[in-house]
Amino acid sequence: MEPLLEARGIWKVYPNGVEANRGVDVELYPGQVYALLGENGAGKTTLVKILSGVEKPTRGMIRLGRGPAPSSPLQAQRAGVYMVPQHPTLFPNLTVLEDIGLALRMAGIKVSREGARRLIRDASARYGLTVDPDARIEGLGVGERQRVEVLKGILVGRRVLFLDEPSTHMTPGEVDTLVSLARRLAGEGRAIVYITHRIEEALAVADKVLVMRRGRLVATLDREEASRDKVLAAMFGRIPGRPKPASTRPGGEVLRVEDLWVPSPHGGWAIRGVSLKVRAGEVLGVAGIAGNGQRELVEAIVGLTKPRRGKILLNGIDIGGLPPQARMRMGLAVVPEERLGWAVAPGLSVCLNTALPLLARNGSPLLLRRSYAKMLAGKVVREARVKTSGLDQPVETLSGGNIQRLVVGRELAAGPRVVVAMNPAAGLDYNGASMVESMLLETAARGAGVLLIDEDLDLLARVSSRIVVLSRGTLTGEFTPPYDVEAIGRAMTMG
Amino acid sequence: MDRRDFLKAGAGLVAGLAIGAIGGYALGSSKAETTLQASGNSEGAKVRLKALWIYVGPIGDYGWTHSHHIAKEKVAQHSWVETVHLEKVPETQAYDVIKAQLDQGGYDAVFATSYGYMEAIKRLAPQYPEVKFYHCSGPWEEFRDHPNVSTYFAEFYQLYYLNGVAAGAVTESCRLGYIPAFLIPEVVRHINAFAIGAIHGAKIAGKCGNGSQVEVLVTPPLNSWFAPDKARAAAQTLVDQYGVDVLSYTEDSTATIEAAEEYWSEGSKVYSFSHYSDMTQYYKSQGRELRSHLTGQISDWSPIYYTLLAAQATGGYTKVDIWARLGDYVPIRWRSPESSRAGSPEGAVYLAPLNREAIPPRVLEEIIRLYEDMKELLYEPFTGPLRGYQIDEQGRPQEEVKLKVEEGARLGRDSLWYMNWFHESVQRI
Amino acid sequence: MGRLGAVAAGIALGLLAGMIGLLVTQPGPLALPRSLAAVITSPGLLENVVRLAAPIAVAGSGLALAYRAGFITIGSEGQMLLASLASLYVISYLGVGGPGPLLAALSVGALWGLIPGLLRAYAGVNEVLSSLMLNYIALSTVNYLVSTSLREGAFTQTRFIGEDKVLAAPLALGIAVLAAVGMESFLRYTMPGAAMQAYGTAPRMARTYLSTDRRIILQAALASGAASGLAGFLMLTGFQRGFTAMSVTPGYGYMGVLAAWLGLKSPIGALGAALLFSTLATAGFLLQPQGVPGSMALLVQALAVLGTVTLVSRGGRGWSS
Amino acid sequence: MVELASLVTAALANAVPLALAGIGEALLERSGRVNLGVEGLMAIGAAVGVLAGIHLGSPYLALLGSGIAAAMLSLLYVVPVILMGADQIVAGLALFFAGTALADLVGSATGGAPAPPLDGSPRDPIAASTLALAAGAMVLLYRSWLGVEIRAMGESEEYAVARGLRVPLIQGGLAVAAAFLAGVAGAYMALALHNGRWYSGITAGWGWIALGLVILGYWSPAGVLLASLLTGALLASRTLLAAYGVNEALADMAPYLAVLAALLAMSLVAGRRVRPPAMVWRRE
Repeated sequence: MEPLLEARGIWKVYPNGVEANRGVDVELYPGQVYALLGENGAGKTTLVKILSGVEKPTRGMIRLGRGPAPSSPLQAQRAGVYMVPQHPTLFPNLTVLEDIGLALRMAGIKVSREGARRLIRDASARYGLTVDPDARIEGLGVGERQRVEVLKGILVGRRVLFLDEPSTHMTPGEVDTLVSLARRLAGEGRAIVYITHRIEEALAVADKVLVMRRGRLVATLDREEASRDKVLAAMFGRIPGRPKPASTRPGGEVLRVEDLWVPSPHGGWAIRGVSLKVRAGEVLGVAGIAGNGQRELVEAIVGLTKPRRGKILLNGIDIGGLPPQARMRMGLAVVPEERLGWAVAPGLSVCLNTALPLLARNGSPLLLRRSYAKMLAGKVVREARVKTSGLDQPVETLSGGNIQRLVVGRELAAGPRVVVAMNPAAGLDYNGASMVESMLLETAARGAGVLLIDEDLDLLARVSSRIVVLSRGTLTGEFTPPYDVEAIGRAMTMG
Repeated sequence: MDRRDFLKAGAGLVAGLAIGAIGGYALGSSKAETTLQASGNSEGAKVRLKALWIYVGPIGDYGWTHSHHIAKEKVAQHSWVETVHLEKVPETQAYDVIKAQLDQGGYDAVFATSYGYMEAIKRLAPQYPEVKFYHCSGPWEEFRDHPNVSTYFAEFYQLYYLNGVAAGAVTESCRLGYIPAFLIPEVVRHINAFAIGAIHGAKIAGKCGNGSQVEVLVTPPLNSWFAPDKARAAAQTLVDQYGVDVLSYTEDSTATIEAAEEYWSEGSKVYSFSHYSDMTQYYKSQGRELRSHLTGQISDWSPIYYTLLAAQATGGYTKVDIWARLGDYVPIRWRSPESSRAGSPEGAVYLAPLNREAIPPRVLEEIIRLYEDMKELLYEPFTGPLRGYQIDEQGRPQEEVKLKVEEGARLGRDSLWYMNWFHESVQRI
Repeated sequence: MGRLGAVAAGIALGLLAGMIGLLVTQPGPLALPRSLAAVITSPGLLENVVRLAAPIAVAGSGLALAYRAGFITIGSEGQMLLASLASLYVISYLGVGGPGPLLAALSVGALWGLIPGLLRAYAGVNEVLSSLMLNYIALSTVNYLVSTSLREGAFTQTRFIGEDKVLAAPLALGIAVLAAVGMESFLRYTMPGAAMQAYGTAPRMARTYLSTDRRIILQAALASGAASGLAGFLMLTGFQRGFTAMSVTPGYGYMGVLAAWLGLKSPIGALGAALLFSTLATAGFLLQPQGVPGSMALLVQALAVLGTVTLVSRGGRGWSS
Repeated sequence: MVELASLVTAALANAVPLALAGIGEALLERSGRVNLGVEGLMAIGAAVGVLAGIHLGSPYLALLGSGIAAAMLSLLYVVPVILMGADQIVAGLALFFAGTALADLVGSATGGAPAPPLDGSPRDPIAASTLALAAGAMVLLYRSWLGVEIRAMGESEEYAVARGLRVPLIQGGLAVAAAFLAGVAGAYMALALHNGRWYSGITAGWGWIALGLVILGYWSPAGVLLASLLTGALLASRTLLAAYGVNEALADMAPYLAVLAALLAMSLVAGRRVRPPAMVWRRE
């Protein structure tokens, strides 16, 4: 049988010198589901981008059936090759019909509005993916958006369909549905590439498991021969250990949120009556699928949005009316989900990005003493082991992992009473993530309260003293160790 | 720069060149004009004088700067003078700009063609005693202490009076409109002259209660010498909302008469006037008919420029204040009505062509008679009794109507130059 | 290409375009460098350059500061006009000397500059358009005042300040340099300055850790407004001296806008750009008698800025660059 | 005393150039780009319109010529901004300055001569074409796939690039088309509102007003048309306002104050009900 897609010796070197792919060979055959596994930064996404025409390889050969490599995503789509992105890239101001229709037109499938509507109706009935074609995207939840993306993938990716970490925003139950859908689609003669870093999911879905490490394809395992340990060994070169949660005894209450209501920018409520308490020395995990009010919860606690109703108490003091900087001075630290633009300001140096938030906490002196700023920043950089070429380096030229170390280091250096962190380890490699985890645990051990809002249930289970679940703006469950992951998953879909 | 960027930069360059081509075309067509500038000494005759003109606007604009530029080009035909002009010289930078030219160029004469250059000239004159400065429109009192500064101006009030006579004769509504740029004395006396003339015209034509019902409605000042958009809107308001059917104005664009002409296309007769240049010629050159044109006020600065420069060139400079009126710079001052040149070029200020269809013959005769009389100062519009009221800068009344000019008295230069009252038939809307 | 290299290339591009323009007119392309050289080597002309450059530089410095904070005001034109009129009023109508006129100019400039700041800070009104509308409103106000209450005598002009009140060129330059250095130091060595810069590239970061939106925007609006006020003072005492009615604004504030961008949003850079612009403008008047139209200087300036931003802010999107 | 009909007529004539420039810019902004150089483009349009009218003899050919000239000039925006990633705000401002300066160069060549004028009344085919343009732009934006693509990239350029939409092509095309319309608008001002005559500063800030009207009309061609009519009426009613006792200075400022007030009002509702294309005017 001929492969639908064949790639030989793919090398990709980015302008900053990073070698994301180093000689990868792949063949994709119809009717097969491939699970592509690897740590963050292993080169999975780069490879998939190259195969779906989004990026060009530095070296290497790609063939689509008998034709040459697609040189743009559009050419790839016209050839029936499509990638469903990890985070939905739907246009909020369009309707589902317009968004999918646009994708079809881009892929060279000329349809009228009515034609598109018919295609969407048929496919959604056939694969059990209910969507309303006339709904506006901005009114849809993350789960629904994901469904629209998958539907689009089915309609456009008629030959090869890449699913880039499709389960990121899904509950365990939804993942099962997706796995069977992927197998069914393969059964219809497509090649499916399922990218994930969750081993169980990979083993459940795949005919073949492909493992990448440091830009190379290090293992191609058949479903029968693949096992958890084999895959782990291939991913890490060894079977890694994990940091242990520090055993702490919770102290007094440091953060208290009472009956919080926050309006959503798109109308309606983002947070509906949330109450929670964080005690000194504990890590309170907030689980939930992205887009269920996590960001708004952080913004309300930090003081970036004004809640319509409810109270926020820091060390027993109502901080509801205070601006963010006043809250920081009272011992609040924030590790936002967005690094460039929220955690740090691009264009400014490492030194200023580190020192300014610390100095602002000391009552914001008028004059900025450069030497003192350098001293402060130097300390953080050393302790958080940030790799820089100097304190004057513009912060955006650091790697994502280094920026995150800098941010976490900076926030913890302020000696906070309460730390609010959102997805602090997202996108970091194994070592980076471990370091962030242990820094948070250390802070808790030193007597601060940590509110950890994260999508990664594994991480939450490893470090949290308690876990609450946020779904559609309300808390739908509270759990204590040992955690019942399935029950947490169910709570994620309630509300 | 990698190859893609290089290509993009190349595309940018092509775009730039394309734009350069438009500009080049434009400059190419204006070249004829620019070559004229230095053409004075082409005959090899000895250049005795080098004169500099300072314009506030660009020479391409129709109106004030343009009328001076045309006169300057006429003077430049003479071989004994070399002329240079600077356009778009901001009044606030005039001092520095003129000074730089004087230091570089060695000029003998400077014509400052905007009222706003007054301060600059006052500062420059003592520094360059050998250079003669000529300031347009400034009152000579301002330059009392500067022996090398002369002043000149082309005065229109007599012509506005004659415009008024024509207007009073043709109006059906007895409501005339006036759009002023500012309500400074110059414009106020033009408005009054227009109003007095209109009453006279209506009387001759036997209209509007023999002139007693004539009203002149003045719009708020435009606060700019050049504001065609505002002038046009003001004209439309006067006609549409106030039923005015003759529009007079002091504003340097042609917006008002063109607005009047549009009404003819819509079937209503609204009249207006030429201002600074002959609009009938203009329309004729376009092959169009100008129906709204009654007559108007036109200036030709060239005799003034020629005379001033000739005097200076022959060593006969004297400090003067020229206030050119009807009859000045005219070879034959008095003509009989049959041979009168009213309505054709004559001297520094003259009447635009008279609309012989619209103006009744009796009134036409009267206009010609008055025109010739005024050349010899046998007739003066501002002769008492005249009743009026004092106004503020926006034309709002500051007192009750009272006698402003005694029976038989004639206003002199100073009362005309600093006029601050409206005739009783005039009112600000 | 370095940032300074980009500026140099941008300026070269603008000058080149100007020379191409001169190719089709009489004096030929070399007239431009020749007249520039004439300006630089003549002390009298240099004095003009300096007195013209001072207000443009000060306005540009203040604008550079505001642009660093992401506050894209174009309002210096109107602020300068009103501030200049205010200091004229204090000098010639109230007869107050000393720091009086300067303070009047600073406060009027700051207040007028504050309006787009308040509109943006409290209602989210886009400052590019609001400040532009305010320029036109300022023009109408000045024209109205000049032709009514401030009208001196019968004609539409105000009083003029005396010869003795005119600022010497070195003094004007000194003030401009001080202002530029002061604003540069403010950005580098103060917390509010640093917070402004952070806000300019990452508003969310600044509002989370450093300051509030309103404080930063109002500070930027006030600072650039006050700078324009100072510029208005320098304009009045440098060369303007009084007012007549205008049909369009004189454009020095707009030149400040261009200077701020050509100076790469650095106050010191804006100072340099202002000197370049006023040299070009002065050279432009020298070229006119040779048949070069008066708009050439502005065209060269605009193209130099366009070339520079193209070469510098590669990949920038808009509000920050 | 006020004759409404005549006010409406005057408003209509003023509305044509505002709407032409505004609708073009609205389409461009829908695709996620702002061109602040509208005033400069209108200026060059007015100058070229008169010059071309004098040489070609037909006002319609003159309008076409101005459109083409402004479209060419807009390459000074398109090449740096859309192809090379320069800051669109600065480039737009520089375009404004370059356009105004170039317009004076070109316009001076007319030497004050008039071009054959346009009628400027509602019977004018250009007025009708403006209506047709607004309707066409509505259909384009809301009923065609191209419109979907335009609105999509205006909401998120990042997604648009990721999904392979033709971002530079469409944005560049719209920028050129908008410049064409701005050029025609400038020429219309000269040929219809000023009887075929050019003078320096003829566009009188109307390009900036058009930019404000895009916001006022909420990036919808129909909205821009409506906003243009309202502003057109204000621009025509200065004298009337003053005659009714409004202070003369205030009457002068009325159109600018109105745009300012409208901006304020729109900004206050913006956060709640309606929202602008995300890539334009909306900032963090």
